[in-house]
Order: sequence, then C-alpha cells, then structure tokens
Amino acid sequence: MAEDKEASLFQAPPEAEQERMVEAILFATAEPVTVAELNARMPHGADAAQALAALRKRYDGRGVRVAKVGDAWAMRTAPDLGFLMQKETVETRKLSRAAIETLAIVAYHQPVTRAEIEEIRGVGVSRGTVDQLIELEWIRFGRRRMTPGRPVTYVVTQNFLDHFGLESARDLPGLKELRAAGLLENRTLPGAAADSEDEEDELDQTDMFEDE
Amino acid sequence: MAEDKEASLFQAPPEAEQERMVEAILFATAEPVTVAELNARMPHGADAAQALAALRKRYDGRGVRVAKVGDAWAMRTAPDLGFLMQKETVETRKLSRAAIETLAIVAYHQPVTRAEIEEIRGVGVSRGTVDQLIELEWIRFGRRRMTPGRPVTYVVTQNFLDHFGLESARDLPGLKELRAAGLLENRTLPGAAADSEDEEDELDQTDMFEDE
Amino acid sequence: MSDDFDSYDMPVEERLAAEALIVDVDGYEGPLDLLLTLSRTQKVDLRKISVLQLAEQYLRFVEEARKLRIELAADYLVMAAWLAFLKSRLLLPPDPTDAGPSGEELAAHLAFQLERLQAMREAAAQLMARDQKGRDFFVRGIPEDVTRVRRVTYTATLLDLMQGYARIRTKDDFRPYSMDREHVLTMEQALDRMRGLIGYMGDWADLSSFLPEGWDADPARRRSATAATFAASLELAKAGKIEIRQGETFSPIEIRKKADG
Repeated sequence: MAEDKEASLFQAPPEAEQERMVEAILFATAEPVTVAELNARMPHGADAAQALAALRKRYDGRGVRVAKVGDAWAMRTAPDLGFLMQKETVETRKLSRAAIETLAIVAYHQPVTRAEIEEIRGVGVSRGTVDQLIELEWIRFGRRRMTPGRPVTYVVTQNFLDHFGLESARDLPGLKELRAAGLLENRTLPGAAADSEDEEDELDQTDMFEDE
Repeated sequence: MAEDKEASLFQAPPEAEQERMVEAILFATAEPVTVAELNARMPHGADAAQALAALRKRYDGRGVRVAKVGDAWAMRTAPDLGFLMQKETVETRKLSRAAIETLAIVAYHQPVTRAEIEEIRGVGVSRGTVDQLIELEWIRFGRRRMTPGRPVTYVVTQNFLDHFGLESARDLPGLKELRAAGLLENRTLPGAAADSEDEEDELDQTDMFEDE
Repeated sequence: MSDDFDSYDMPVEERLAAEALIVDVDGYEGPLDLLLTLSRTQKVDLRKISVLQLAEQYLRFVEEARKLRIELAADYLVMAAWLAFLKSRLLLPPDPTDAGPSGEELAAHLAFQLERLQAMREAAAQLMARDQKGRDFFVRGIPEDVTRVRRVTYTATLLDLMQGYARIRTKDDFRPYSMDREHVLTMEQALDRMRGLIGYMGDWADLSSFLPEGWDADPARRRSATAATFAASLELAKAGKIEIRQGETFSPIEIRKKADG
C-alpha cells in the first residue's frame, strides 16, 4: 500500500496514522494514559500530544469523548448519555458529610495538613474519614510541610480528577471566586489567645499556597 | 405495530443522536451488546441497527472498529495496531560473577575454548553463562581450534567493544599492568605446547597481546 | 442580660429553631457547624453577621441543652467559654492596658471562619453535583489488556570486568596465611645445631659454613637459614660460648669458640 510505503520512508508515521494509534491506545484502557506513556508506546518520532489534539477535536460532540485528566488522557462516554448506562452504574459507597467536606477542603486548599482541615471544619477529622478518601484513591499524601513537626500534607489525585471529570485542580468549580474572596487564605486567630500550644499549628498554615 | 410507528414518528431521537447512543453503549458495556439489547436501552422508537450501521461506517479505517462478536457488537482496537498494546519495561541487572569472569577471560585470552576458560577459572562454566553472553552479543564463536576434538573458540564482538567503550580488545585497561604483575603468564595446557607450533590460531592469540 | 434570659422571650420561629437544634445535636459537625446553622436565623450575608448576637444564640443553645440534661461534647463547651469571653470583650469598653486582640478582631476572625466553612460546604456540594465517573460518564467496558513485555538488559562495567579477571588470576596467590615451615629455619633449630657444632670448632670460621646442608641453594631458604644461624650465634655470644667478629661492613661474619666457654 502507498501508505505503508510512506510510513517506511519517513521515520515517524503520518499524522493520520498517529491519530489512529492514540485512538487505539486510549480506547483499549480504562485508565488515563499520560502523553509520555503514549510516546513510549508509539513508534519512534511520533508526537502524541499533537495527535491527541486532533483526536480530541474529532470526538467533539460524539458519544464518547477524549478527556484530559491531569497530565493524562482517557476516553469517557459523554455525560449527557449517562441515562443509557444504568446497567453499568457501579453503586458507590455513600460518602459521609465529613468525608465530602474533607475532600473539598483538600481539593481547594491543597497541600493541606490535617490540622488545617480541622481548623477549617472546626472539628476533629476522624482517621476513618481520611482513610476512606485515601482508599478511594481520591487523596494521597503530599510533601511534608517544612514547619515544626513536619506534618504530612494531603493533595488530591489523578483519580479524583478523573472521577469528577476535571482536567486539573485549577478547574475546580468556583476556585477563582473563592480565592478572590480570600476564603482560601489562611488566617490565624488574632493573638492566638491562650492556646499557645496550638500556635505552631497555626503557623504551619502560612505556606499553604507555597506551590501555587 | 401502529403504536410503534407512531412512537417512532414523534419520539425517536435524530439519527445522529442515536448513533452517539450506540457509540456510548458499545464503549462502556462490559460485554458485546446485541441489537435487541441496544434497542431496549435506547429511547423508544430508536433504530439501533441503522445507527449501528452508520457508526460502523464512521469507524471505518479508524484506530478502533465496531466488530461483530457472534450476534452481538463490540468495539475493538484495529487489528493492525495490536503492536501498540504492549508496554515494554526495561529492567537492568548486573551481570553475574560467573558471567563477568567468563567474559573477562574471553576478552583477555581470545580466541579461547571452553576448556581453557574452565582451566583459568578453575571451575566449570555452565552452558547458561556462555549462552547468556552470546545472547547479549558480547561473545561469539571464533574459528575452531585445530587440535584434537576441534573445539570451538570464543571471541568478543564489536558489540562488546561498543558497550565497554573500547576500540579493540587490546585497549582493555590494565592489560599491561596485569601482565607486568605476571598475572597473564600462560600456563601451558597439557598438550597445548605441542599443538601450538602448527596452528595459526595460536599465533593469532599470541599476536593479540605481544605486539604492543 | 442574657444571664436571666428567658427562652419564651424569643420569637416563636427562633425558639422552634433552637428546639430543633437541641433535638438534632448529634447531627452537628462540631461547634462551628452549629454556629453556622444558628447564623442562618439572622438571614444576612455572613459578612454582615452580628457575632454578638450569634454568641448569645450559641450560649442560649448550650444553656438549653444543659437544662434538658443533654450531654454536650467538650468542644461545644470550650466554644461556649470562648464566646462568653468574646461577648464580654465586645460589650465592655476596651482596656487600654490590654495588649491582646480587640473584641472586633476576634469577632472578625470568627466571621471569617464561618464564611470559609460555608464556602467549603458550597464547594463540596458543587463538586458532588458534577458529572461523576461511573454515574454520569463511563470508562471503557471491555478494557483490552496491555501486555507487559519485560525486557531485561544486563550491564557490566569495565571495572567489573577487570576486577573479575584479576580475581581469577590472583586466586592462586591469595592463600590463607600460614607460615611455610618447609622453607624456614627457626632460631631454635639453628641454636640446637650450633650447640652441637661448637664443640668441634677450631679457629675463626665463616658463619655461612654453619648453614645446614641443602639450605644454601635456594635463595629463600638461604636467607632464612642465614638469619636463624646469625641470631643463634648472637644468642651463644651473649651466653659467653662464642665470639663474633666482622672485618668491615658486608665482609663475612666469623665466629669461634670462646676459650673458656
């Protein structure tokens, strides 16, 4: 075939062929695939990122779509067709209010320590709540905070982004407004009153947005 | 029947929409789906068979295709892209001590027979060790020794030189030093002295280290 | 004022709300959550909330709970104590000698905390209202296995190679250390031998002529025998049995039996 000949003449396969390849790889798996992994699996010289862009456009408005999940990509059915899929629905364990709020706090405030979560909710965070979110692979441990006690931080995962159809944590609903309103800031209790022992925890929060 | 016709006239979604639906169902369902099942899951009045035909056409030549499995339908990656469904992981391991010693002996004494390797190592050389080195393309068979039994000899390959950054086996570092230390003095193999005079292979061997 | 607060002075709506709160006390996620719920009765933007009024509502709630002998968790009581403190700060004229935060500052912080919690609640609700995987959109139903091809490559460095080679080639030379008795003449052996010989000695004789037979050909054996014989001679000289002399440096060492030895 003429196409085959062309492919052998040039190092990288033609663009249309690269698009087919990305399509096949993404179709085959349920897990998001990173651009790096795509490139690793495609023939030498292929440009997965470019092929992805073309593919994404092609699936625009179709019954399945090409979704970006963090730095990875996955095929997902169009959300408006969910009603057809009743058979496939997996009954997920209903999350407690504490778990849902904790998840939101981690997502909007990440990287966030347990003490910060408790400060925001005004109540202790039970181990089970955090465990459940980790088990769902929606949150994971981030870097330790470089403050006294070096507390661990929590961040959301790619799985979280995938589950809620988010391209990145920056696309969280209302994130900009919350930030503009100063509600993602850390503010300590003026004078920190009599709770001097809590003061360190309060100080921990100062670098809450160090990564952004 | 009249009722069905009526329903299809007024309620069925547009054809393009039906195609999307079939696409999403085929994508997400864990098993191949029959036309009857498609019709059952799609809104009243939809014509799954027709939508399926259109979808099939749309995927013609793409990275995935709509394939018939028995009397049901499923999406499959294009057979010519099967090679993409492999993920290669490369694991680097250190060569075993026996292999390194055998390799060293071949490098320093080539062309060398298995009996000579065993004589120098003072221990038997397993077939696996030699096979591994041949598989790595670090050693290969040289000419047969023109001695009784006509044993095969081993020599190092260009691959070996490339891997160790050598231009020739003569560049093996420390050769002179080892020689000066008397570590390279040949121990006469029983009968070898008598054979060597009429064998050019033997001369090759001496050449290799003598003319520096 | 609030000390002798009578709940029946409350507007009916507020009172019903307070009673509902008491019944549902277990349903609250801590005192901040309770405060947030109470703040709704003010029906204003959280930024314009009256913290003083809120503090009073909370304290009333705690009072009611006590009357009804409802056990409140410790953090509810801690919050009550703090709100009582805040209330006094807000009501009393500021003490110029007190360096601590003003009542307004504390109240502003509480308002901020409530607003932030409320914002997180709303964010959580928005998050959960999103299309979710496995409910609204779906993953590939028949995932195709990606076969993992594991390729093992072996590496070795030149150093490995050389060390390997040196290891083989020097194997014979590295034996466990032990004195090679066969080629060593001990001083005791030499002494025994000299003692037997001095009886027959005449005039000065070269020390080397006392080496045992068969010890003068091999250099190593010769060295060992010479050293042992010399040491034995010194021992005998010390005991007064023999005399030793040497004409000059490196000239032969000579010995003879001491006349009175």
